[in-house]
Amino acid sequence: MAEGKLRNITYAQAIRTALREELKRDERVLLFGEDVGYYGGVYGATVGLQKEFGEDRVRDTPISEMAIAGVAVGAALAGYRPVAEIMYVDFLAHASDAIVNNAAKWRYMSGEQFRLPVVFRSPGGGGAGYAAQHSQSLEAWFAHIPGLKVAAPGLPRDARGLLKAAIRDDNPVVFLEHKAHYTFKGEVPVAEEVIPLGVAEVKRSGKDATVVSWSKTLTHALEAAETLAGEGIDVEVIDPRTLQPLDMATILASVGRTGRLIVAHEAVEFAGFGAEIVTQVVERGLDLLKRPPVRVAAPFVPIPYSEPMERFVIPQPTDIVAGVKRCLG
Amino acid sequence: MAEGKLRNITYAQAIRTALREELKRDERVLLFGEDVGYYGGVYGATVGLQKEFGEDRVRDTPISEMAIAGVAVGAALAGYRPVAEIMYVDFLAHASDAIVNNAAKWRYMSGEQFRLPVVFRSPGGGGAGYAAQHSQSLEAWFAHIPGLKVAAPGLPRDARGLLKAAIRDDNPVVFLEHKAHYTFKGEVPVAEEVIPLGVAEVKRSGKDATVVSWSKTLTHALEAAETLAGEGIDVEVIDPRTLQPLDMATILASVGRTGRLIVAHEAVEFAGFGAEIVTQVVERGLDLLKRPPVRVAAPFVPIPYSEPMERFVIPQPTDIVAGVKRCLG
Amino acid sequence: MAVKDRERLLHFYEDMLRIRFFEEQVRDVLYPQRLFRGSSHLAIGQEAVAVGAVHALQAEDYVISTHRGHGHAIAKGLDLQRMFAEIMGRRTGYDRGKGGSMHLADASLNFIGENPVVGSNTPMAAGLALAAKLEGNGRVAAAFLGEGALNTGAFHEAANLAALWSLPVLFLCENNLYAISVPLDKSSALQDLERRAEAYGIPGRRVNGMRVMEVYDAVSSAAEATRERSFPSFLVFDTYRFEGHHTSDKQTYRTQEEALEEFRQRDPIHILEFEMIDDHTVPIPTTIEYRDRIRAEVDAAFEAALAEPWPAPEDALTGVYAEGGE
Amino acid sequence: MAVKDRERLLHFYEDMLRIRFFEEQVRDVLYPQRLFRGSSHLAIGQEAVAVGAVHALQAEDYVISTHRGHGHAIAKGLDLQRMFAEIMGRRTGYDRGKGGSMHLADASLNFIGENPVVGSNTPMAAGLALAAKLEGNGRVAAAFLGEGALNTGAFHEAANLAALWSLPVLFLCENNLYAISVPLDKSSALQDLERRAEAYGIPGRRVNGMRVMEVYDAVSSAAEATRERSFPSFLVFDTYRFEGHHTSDKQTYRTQEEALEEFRQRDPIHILEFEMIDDHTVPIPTTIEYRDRIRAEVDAAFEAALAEPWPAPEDALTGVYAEGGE
Ligand SMILES: Cc1ncc(C[n+]2csc(CCOP(=O)(O)OP(=O)(O)O)c2C)c(N)n1
Ligand SMILES: Cc1ncc(C[n+]2csc(CCOP(=O)(O)OP(=O)(O)O)c2C)c(N)n1
Ligand SMILES: [Mg+2]
Ligand SMILES: [Mg+2]
Repeated sequence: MAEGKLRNITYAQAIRTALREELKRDERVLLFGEDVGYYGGVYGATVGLQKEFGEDRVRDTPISEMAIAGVAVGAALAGYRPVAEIMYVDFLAHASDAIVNNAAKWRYMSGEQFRLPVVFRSPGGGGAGYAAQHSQSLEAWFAHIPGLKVAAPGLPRDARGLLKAAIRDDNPVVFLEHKAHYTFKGEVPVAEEVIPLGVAEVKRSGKDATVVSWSKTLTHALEAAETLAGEGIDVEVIDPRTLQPLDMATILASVGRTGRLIVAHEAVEFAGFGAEIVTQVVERGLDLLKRPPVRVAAPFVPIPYSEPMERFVIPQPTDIVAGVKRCLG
Repeated sequence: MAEGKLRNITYAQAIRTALREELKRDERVLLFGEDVGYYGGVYGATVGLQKEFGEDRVRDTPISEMAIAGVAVGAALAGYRPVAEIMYVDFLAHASDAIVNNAAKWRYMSGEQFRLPVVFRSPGGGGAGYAAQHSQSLEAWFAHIPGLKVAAPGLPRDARGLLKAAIRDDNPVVFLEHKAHYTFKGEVPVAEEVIPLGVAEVKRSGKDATVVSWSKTLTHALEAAETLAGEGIDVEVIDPRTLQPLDMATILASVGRTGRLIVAHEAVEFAGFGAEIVTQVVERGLDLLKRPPVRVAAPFVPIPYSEPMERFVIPQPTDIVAGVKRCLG
Repeated sequence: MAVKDRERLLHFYEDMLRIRFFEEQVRDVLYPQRLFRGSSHLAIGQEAVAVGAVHALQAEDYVISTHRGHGHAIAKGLDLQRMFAEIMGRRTGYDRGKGGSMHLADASLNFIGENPVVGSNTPMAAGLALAAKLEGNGRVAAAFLGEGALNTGAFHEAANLAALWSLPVLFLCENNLYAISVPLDKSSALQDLERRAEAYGIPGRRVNGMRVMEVYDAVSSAAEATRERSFPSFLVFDTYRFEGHHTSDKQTYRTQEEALEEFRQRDPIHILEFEMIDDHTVPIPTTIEYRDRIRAEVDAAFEAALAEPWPAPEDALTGVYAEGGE
Repeated sequence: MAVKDRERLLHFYEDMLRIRFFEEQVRDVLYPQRLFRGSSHLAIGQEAVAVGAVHALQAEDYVISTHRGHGHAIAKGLDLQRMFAEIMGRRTGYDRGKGGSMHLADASLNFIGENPVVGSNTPMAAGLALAAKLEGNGRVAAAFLGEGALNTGAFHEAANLAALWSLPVLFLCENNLYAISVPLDKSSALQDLERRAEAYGIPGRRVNGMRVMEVYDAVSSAAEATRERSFPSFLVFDTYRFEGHHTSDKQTYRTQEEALEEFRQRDPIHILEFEMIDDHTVPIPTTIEYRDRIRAEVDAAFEAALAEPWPAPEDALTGVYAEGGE
């Protein structure tokens, strides 16, 4: 893609840009959730949209996650393209009946009579001192559910481009943002850009090891890669961008070159999504890897509140550096 | 353990036996859920218990999964040992706030001030023609949550022994039964038997390959092992019995001997729990395995209703036979 | 009686018979012959609610149903043969065999489908109604729910939201006195079910669910109000399920006498027949003709469905995702 | 005024000041100096509810709170120093630094804790009440909730169950008119909040939440009824939060005048002071003495907490599971 003019904006602004562009483009796009209207979202990702598009299309809801998600499913079945916000990933628990039992399955179990163009946006992750009930990373839950697509952008550009694709997609997309990342800045094209779901991107080329990472942890991986470069270690960093569909081809091609795989994510390691990537690689052939794969992820504990503990639990760039070195042997 | 007298009973009867024994043993054990009281449970696992122990201790609830699970958490905090039944695993979605956000985390985030002796029983799985919304296998969701323990017994004996341990445990346990398995029969000791959580069992010794499997699929794995034995292939079948804690030592010891790993489960393969086991093995060393690991699990689709399709989607003994052969190369 | 009213009544009668005979076919033929899998939840006894309510709606109105939805489907005009085909898992069924008895849907008839997750259809109905309201197309969305579903958080959230946003939703609650085995007095703190939506400013109305014209009249006026004011309505129909919760329910929670007595006194089809005969709408032989004709129609649909092809195992792999988008 | 009543009132006054000064310390010192992380939800303006309600309960009664729970905690008798220590993430805090502002708990005082998942504490309260009822120990379980929480499915399910099972629960709803930015009229279909539990047969009562004695009296009689009849009560307290939703809320959804005007007219501490001075319970200098003393107590607790040790990073790894069992 030819690079046009770029703007340096935050992750929140990137989300907002995508929402605004899509609300403009298509009258059937709706936005609702707690505090997304007048207030503009607790992280500012929807500021001004109610004013611009009116209360009919951009709505505040009561604290009713089951209804927020269920209404979105209903409106999608009637041909609208709702974007429902669930204020924290942790409360996707409340919304999961509508997402997992209804949105994901309605098309299949009706023999393809319906389309479900609905997006469930929700910020996850820790690092901001919100403690155990407001810091989870649950991508593994939703990636496990046939019928859903799952996006977890790490850079503003991807956040904007993937969200536009998610809104245009005729399938339910769980769009996972990161609450400690909304102020993170990056270059985003001024021109329209839709980034297809299911296409990984090599964010940094390298020959010594392949690091796969997404969401906020991706930026840690890129930082780690710089540190490692200073020590003469040249890692490739791949961002799958969406976990479902998962672009294994790009990962496999890279691992085929480097022979080393590190997966870094903020979610708990045990039964986390990293295991899927590792497994898909080794299923293809044990000889793809020169060394055992390494996961850099949270230990098996809830997210603690206090900073020393939270920092310890959430993978940091230094942990990824150490993980890469462990993998290099 | 010295084998005393055995009885041949169904999986449902084994569950009922455990519940009855524990209700008898400890007055603080409570049982509630939809239709568990007068009716005795839609799968008959609680028949007669209300009559024996009274309506105070064995209660029917309204269709209120959030409340069922939340009440259980509250009663546990006050020192009771509730066993809450959620009628289908799919509706653990409704109960997941109480289970995942409260039960799993209350101890940790209060600095260990509380104990949470609560069990959430729920039948999952397909094979009975209940279609997409009543057939899911979601063990990967709960195994991913620090603070929870997860049991998934495949044999009546384990169902009884593990449920007793779960009730006695001071931590929340998600106890996953299998709805198409309640009539499955097996030998269960007449004498009391408590099977500790976190201890795998080698259900069949063998030297050519290690098959790890649980819940109903375990019985398919054992059937597959017999078929393979007829062809001169001698597989070891390991039942982890609980996925959290996960007894990797037993699995690793077996894989160390056989050099081949097959994980078979009914849940969707993608981001399923099998990936965690595969990953933990290859993290320990790529040379543990002579051949790439193999997963035998459901493809990435919701469970369809009609028999030919449902049989095709749910791993059968023949699929495990084929998986083992694929692994043997 | 005006000719038009007489025709309407006979039309209701036909549909009620259609439901009854369809369900009897499931109970007496499909179940014993194991022609379907899982469970099938029969609506025998609740025909007047399905027929009276759905016929009070427009064809464009959305209907979203429950696990006990064969009656709603038939009243909405679904094809019996394709329904049987689906229940028997055939490729030609409504859902290509992927849904079965609990997931019948016909998008072309605005029968959004059955949702057997109790209560879970109510927020969806609010979403359908939101779409109708934004579209300004004058449609309403009707959600059926059992009295057991009143206790789900989903219903509460949906009702509050629907009232708050002034959405044209009809919450149609069929009080058949049981949720599986649990009787009403063990599930709802309040027995005046019509008051269960007052907390959201939605006045409720209790209706005899065994008299099809009463149901029709009540839903007609509720639908009119809901359509005009764009505001939810809540109706509770007193009815009874004469069969078990599903086809293999042993019904230990009630006596056979209770069910029989209810049947003798409250069967909505008998009630309608008596009335029609009594007021000379139809003579007895005509009711027999109707019964024979509809029975034959149901039988023919069943026989035709029975001959239909099975899906291939690999058909399971398609249809999870829609291609494309905008 | 009887001596006992006077003492009680002064005790309430002290606790209200404790809450106010504690929260001001969080707002004016901890927040600008970044001594805590995440967000802290202040209860300034809602002191009369916390104090009047909690003091109407027995020490053995369970209290389960919300994200806005510092006031409830202080009223229940939690130690200010350990509260500050927790909020500042110290090892000596109530939760060993693992919970923070939103998860304060003291098992020994039957303060089960704050549950910042909105509505999620209400089924837990029903569970605590079930335990009390089975135990026959005469305890009640009180759940605080905001008016925004009334719209959660959890509350609905809990209220129905509590009424159905006749559980001794007090649902104490603090109507501070906002849920984050969303005003009451955009969240609840019905504005007569006291009627939100009628659907479960629980009569509601609306109480001026700015007058501590009115709160105390209302909760005292509700608690007595709930304890004796073993049946839930539902109270709605009209109050107001003078601060933002949390410490970093920009409050664009209301004018500064609104908050100021409310404060001038409805500050529960001013109201109490005026009354006490007016009826000669205390002379003005005494109120100043009280203020100084409590302020000093809060300061001292804060200073002491500030000196307390941090947890080690690896402390994160312990305390997930309890050892053993039965
Ligand atoms: C959320 C949820 N919980 C439990 C069930 C299991 N279940 C299926 S039907 C039913 C009873 C429903 O009762 P009611 O709403 O009165 O409808 P009826 O069966 O009487 O038509 C239950 C508990 C379910 N399908 N969904
Ligand atoms: C289930 C859930 N949804 C959303 C949130 C985010 N949230 C935190 S506080 C709050 C507003 C609560 O309003 P209210 O119940 O009136 O209490 P108040 O803050 O006014 O004390 C919201 C939406 C949450 N914590 N839990
Ligand atoms: Mg019913
Ligand atoms: Mg409020």
